[in-house]
Amino acid sequence: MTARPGRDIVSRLLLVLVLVWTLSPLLWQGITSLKPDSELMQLSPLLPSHPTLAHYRALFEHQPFHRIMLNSFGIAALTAMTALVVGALAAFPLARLPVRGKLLMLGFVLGATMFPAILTVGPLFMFMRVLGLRDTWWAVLVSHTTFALPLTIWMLANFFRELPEDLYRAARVDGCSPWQAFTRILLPLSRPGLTAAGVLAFIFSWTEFLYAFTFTATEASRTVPVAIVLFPGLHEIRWGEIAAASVVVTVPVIVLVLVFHRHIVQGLTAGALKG
Amino acid sequence: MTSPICEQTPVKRGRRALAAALLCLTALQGGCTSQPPSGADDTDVVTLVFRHGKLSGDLRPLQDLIRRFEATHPTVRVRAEPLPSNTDQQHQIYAINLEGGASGIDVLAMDVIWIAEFARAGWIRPLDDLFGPGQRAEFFPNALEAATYGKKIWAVPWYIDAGVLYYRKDLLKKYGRRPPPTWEELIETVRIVLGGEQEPRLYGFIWQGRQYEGLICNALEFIWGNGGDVLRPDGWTDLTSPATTNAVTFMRDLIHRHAVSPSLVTTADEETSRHLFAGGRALFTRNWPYAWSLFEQEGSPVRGKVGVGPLPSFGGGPAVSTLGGWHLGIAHDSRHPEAAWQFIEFLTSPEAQKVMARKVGIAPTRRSVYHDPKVVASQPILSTLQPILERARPRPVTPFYPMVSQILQSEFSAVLAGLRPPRTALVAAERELLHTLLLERL
Amino acid sequence: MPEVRFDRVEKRYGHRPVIRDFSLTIREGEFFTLVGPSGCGKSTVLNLVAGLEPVTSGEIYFGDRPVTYLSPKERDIAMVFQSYALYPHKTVFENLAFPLRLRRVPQGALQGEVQQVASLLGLAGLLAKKPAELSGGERQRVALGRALIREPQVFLMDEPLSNLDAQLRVQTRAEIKRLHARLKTTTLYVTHDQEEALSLSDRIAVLNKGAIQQIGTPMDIYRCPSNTFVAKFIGSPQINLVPGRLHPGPPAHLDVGPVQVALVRDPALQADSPTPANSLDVLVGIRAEDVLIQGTPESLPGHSASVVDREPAGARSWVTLRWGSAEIRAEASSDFLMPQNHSVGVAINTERLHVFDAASGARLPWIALPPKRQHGYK
Amino acid sequence: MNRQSEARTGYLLLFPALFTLTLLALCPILILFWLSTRYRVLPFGIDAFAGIYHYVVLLQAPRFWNSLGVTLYFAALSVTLELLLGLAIALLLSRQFRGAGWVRALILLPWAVPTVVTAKLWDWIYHPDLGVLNYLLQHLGITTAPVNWLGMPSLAIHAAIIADVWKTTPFVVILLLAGLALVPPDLYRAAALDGASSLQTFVHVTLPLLRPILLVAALFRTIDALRAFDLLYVLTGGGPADATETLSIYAYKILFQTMQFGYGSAIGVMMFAVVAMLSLLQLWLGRHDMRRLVGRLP
Repeated sequence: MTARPGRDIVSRLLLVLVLVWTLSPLLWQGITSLKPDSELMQLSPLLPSHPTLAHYRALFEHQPFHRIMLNSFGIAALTAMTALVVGALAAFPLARLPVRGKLLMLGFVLGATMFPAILTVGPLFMFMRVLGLRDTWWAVLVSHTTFALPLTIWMLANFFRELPEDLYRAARVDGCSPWQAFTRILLPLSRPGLTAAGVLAFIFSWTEFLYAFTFTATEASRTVPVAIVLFPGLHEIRWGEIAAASVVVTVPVIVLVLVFHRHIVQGLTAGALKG
Repeated sequence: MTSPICEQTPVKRGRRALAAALLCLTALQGGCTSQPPSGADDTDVVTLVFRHGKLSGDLRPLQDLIRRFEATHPTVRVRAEPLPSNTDQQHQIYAINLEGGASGIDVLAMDVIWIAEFARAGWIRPLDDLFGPGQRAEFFPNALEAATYGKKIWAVPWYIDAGVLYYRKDLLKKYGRRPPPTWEELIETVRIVLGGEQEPRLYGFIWQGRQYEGLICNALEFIWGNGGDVLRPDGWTDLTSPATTNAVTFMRDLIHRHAVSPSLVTTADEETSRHLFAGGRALFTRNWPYAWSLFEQEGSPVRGKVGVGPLPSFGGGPAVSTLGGWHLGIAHDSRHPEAAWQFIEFLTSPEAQKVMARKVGIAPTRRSVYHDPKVVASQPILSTLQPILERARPRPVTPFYPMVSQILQSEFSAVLAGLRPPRTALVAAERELLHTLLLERL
Repeated sequence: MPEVRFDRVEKRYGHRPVIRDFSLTIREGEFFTLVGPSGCGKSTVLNLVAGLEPVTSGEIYFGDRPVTYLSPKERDIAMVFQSYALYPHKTVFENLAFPLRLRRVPQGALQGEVQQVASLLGLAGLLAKKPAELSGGERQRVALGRALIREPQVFLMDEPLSNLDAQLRVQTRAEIKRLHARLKTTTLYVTHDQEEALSLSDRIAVLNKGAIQQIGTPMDIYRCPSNTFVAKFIGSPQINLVPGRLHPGPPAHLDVGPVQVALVRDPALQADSPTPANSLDVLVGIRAEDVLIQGTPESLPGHSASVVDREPAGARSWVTLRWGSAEIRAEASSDFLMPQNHSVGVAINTERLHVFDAASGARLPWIALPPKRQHGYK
Repeated sequence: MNRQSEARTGYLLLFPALFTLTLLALCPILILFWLSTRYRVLPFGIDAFAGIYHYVVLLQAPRFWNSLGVTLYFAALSVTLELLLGLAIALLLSRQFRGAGWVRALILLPWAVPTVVTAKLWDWIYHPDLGVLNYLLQHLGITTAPVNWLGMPSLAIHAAIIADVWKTTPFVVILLLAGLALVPPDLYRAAALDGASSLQTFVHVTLPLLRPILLVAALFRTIDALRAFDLLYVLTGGGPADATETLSIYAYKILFQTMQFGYGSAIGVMMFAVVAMLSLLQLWLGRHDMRRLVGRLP
């Protein structure tokens, strides 16, 4: 399109404004994490005059932050994998096999993503208590499955559905059982869909707070978001370390978003547009 | 030409990597949960896990004490794990950890209001066998009362708190005023001093009106001081009595009618109040004893200008302070109760209390410490405090205290913010309180 | 290679019937084509044979073996899809080898068979490529190869040529015909293109709305369409259907356009229906090549027509004529240059007239008397 | 039999997922309803029948009505702002320009940031003494004294809404950008040839074609905003004076700070009813446009 130059400048300005609004809070947290304590207690200068990594060091010295990072990573990775495996298994029949009640099942799956977590957290707490799972990875993993699984089922069912139906038919005629057609033809072709679903499940689990907060108690299972909320401050809030921890927990998702941007967008819009 | 094997290799490789990653993760998970992160303890050495939080001031004296304990008890190691600063979150962590056992905690510091709850839930051990009447005699009786539930004693008072009034000696002297014995006089003094100073940044009276447990402490001081009550000893409520209603109305009026307290008290906690007063921004403040040594520390703008005394009363009645403080108990599932008890005995010993009193500025729970010359020399405030602490009143000792507190926080806060008239709020609170108190009869 | 037999097969989606009372036998080694407009159910028949969809009732046999309830795998069939359905993540080699791998053919034999099929179809140089790197024609041949390689009992093709451009289509058509001549596999071919059907098939079934209209050799169907649907569907340009009136006589004759044609009962269809008592409205089918434009109207009195439109089509032209009250198309040589409204003489090859009942569209058992025995007008 | 065996494979493959979801999503909801009729205090072993008494108390409790109001206000205002802002940003980004891909990826970042981090970073920005917001406002001469953003009931809820808008607008932008990409470019050309101004093009071409997606975005966001927990819990904890206490936070406090699983579940059930009613209402209002969504279900 041809735009008049004046209009172009206005839209460019607006664009800059949007980026400032979007990114400056994040940048500010990054700047805060680099300020020494003395500069945190006053507000000019805005930028650190003596940038320091002290808060990052403190993070790993004052509490077992590496352990907490490992919890977060392990739980998120296992959640994503579980959801992918179980979700792909379920998505295939929903997309391709002659099972009854598909609409009902899809409604159930969609409904499960819409339940507020606060409704299930109480009863799940009772499950965990009975099974003795509190403060273990399992507790968090299992609870994260409640939103990761519907997500992957929904996204993958859509994805399988959009692969040409003839491919599945061809595989069947060539001699595949439904299962073989799934594993040898549909799955290898679904790498983009699997990536999108996996990355989203990972991000959701990595950032989840309510379940992790409720089912964990110690560094045996505490995840990074929970650790940020429960910073052991004695009486003042350690803003510098909180900022450092925020950066540490945010950088992985930023990398994921920048690398898998297309997949994520596809995944997020799958339910809404191509549903 | 293409070999058919080529096509499969990357897939297989990928699969193998995935399986390996999974194995690693599960191994790590198993490895880490089955043993504490710091490594397993050996046969003879016992490791105690001590969880505590909310220690104002310097942490080092406590660490030194623990080192000293370890030196005298070579078979015991203590791992101190501080909790988050927010008391509600501490409570939740305890609840989640202790519920159902296998908490890994041995010794825990408890807010005085949790003891009955923890006792009823079976999370801590009764200490009657270890903590005999002879040993108790030296402790403040009100602190012991708060640690008694179902005729058993569940925790040893570690340090004690009571609400006190801090005032600016210099300003009162300048206007020829005395520390106000009544609330009425406090209002008058504030008017005179603020009127004279003409300093917009100077506030009159700062207290804790934020929606949290501190608000209940403040409110109870007004309510009890006015002869009202929340939960009567007979287990019924007294929330809607005129005495209680008037007291709550008076709190609101301090802000909205008398204007001696700025509206920011509705968001102030201890630290906000302390910072304001320490910055010379208030004439009076209500706070706990811990604040005194911080006001008096080097570099403080109000150093040497601060006086401390009992809270005012209504029309010459008795002044009442809310009893606060932290107690030490033993987790029910502790595998080393003997060592845990030795540690508690040590931390509550006169020697340890003296150290904590002198170096941290917290109030000891043993009366004898108040007469120790070295302690008195470094913390002269203690002699002023002792009668106040002696009279301080524990909040209702009931396992349902957290629920009671939740209800009251919400309604008191609404009153202070001007969202609901006191009467309406108290009626609502009473209805919810009765609903909760039904639990006690189940 | 067995025959494929349908015995009263029905297929419904919910309550909507898509295949009705479908009985048909495809002979051993035959190249059989199902042709019909889109939505006539021809692809559904293919899916039923393949086992990709269940039948609602009826039976399908391969030889004597009922296969109605077997899975596609157990039926031993191969299929070429309109979209080719090549596995995009596999090389050409792996695409061809896939059906063999599923049958656990040993590596050595597999290599050999793939090479053989590849050289047969001229794919030898493409084995390492992925489908995305191939041209349309190459993809089509890979799809064919994947079907051929198993030497299946039955070969199914679902519009395999419709995604090719015109030139390639004709070329591939010839190739398929040659392959079939060589392999003699029973083949069921589905297309909407009547020309393709005519040129490839041993026999054809014309389908409309889920029902068979006519089964026969290409010539049978072209020469003797059993109803107006078949008549219109087969042949290009479309057959002229001119309203007329049949007088059973005697003598039996037909009024069509400005002419009268003497009729006799068709000996082949004689027994089927009784002679109607009264005259009735009919549609008379006349193919364009049977309308001959012959110089001026004067030379053929009563057979004059006027030119409405002229469409040159290379070697010949199609000319639309006003003939009596009807419009008909005629085939003319490319040098036919008469302008619009010009009058021309027209001769109808009455031997190839088709008479259909105007009400039902069904073919009526009447044919024209041979010209020499025509009475009346010359 | 071929068909039935295919279906059997299907049920077999569906089983793990359906079992998991039934156990972890459906059962808890049913248990929630059951718990709401009981007195249940886990640590004390209290477990007794309460009937509808929890509901009776709840409906008379000002705190409940307050939290319902806060929930609705928070959801309504934040979703409205997100849709407006999201639409504006999406229109801006839908144009082709250099680095569009990068900008679209960067714009997504707040969505991916853990909500807890969002809360903490806004908490820091809003800090009355040390926050950069007060610093900037005072330096620009907009305010003279520091504002206690999270301390005042009337400000706190709006401060929280702004943080929520910051975090979730990217999601709306992504949806709407995908929607805009589906508008055939020929329509814009036709509108331009017909002499439509850009406003007219927006009103008559873009908006009607975007409507179904706007509705979907509104539905998703409303459901999400109604259940918002993390942000408010960390940013304000529901205070001051319950001004930011949504139903989620109310329920959580009763459940896990006082361990009253019966009463807390009753709040949960009320919340379930509110979310269900509002989403059904939205689905009904957008039923014609939603048909597109439902029509393309797998």
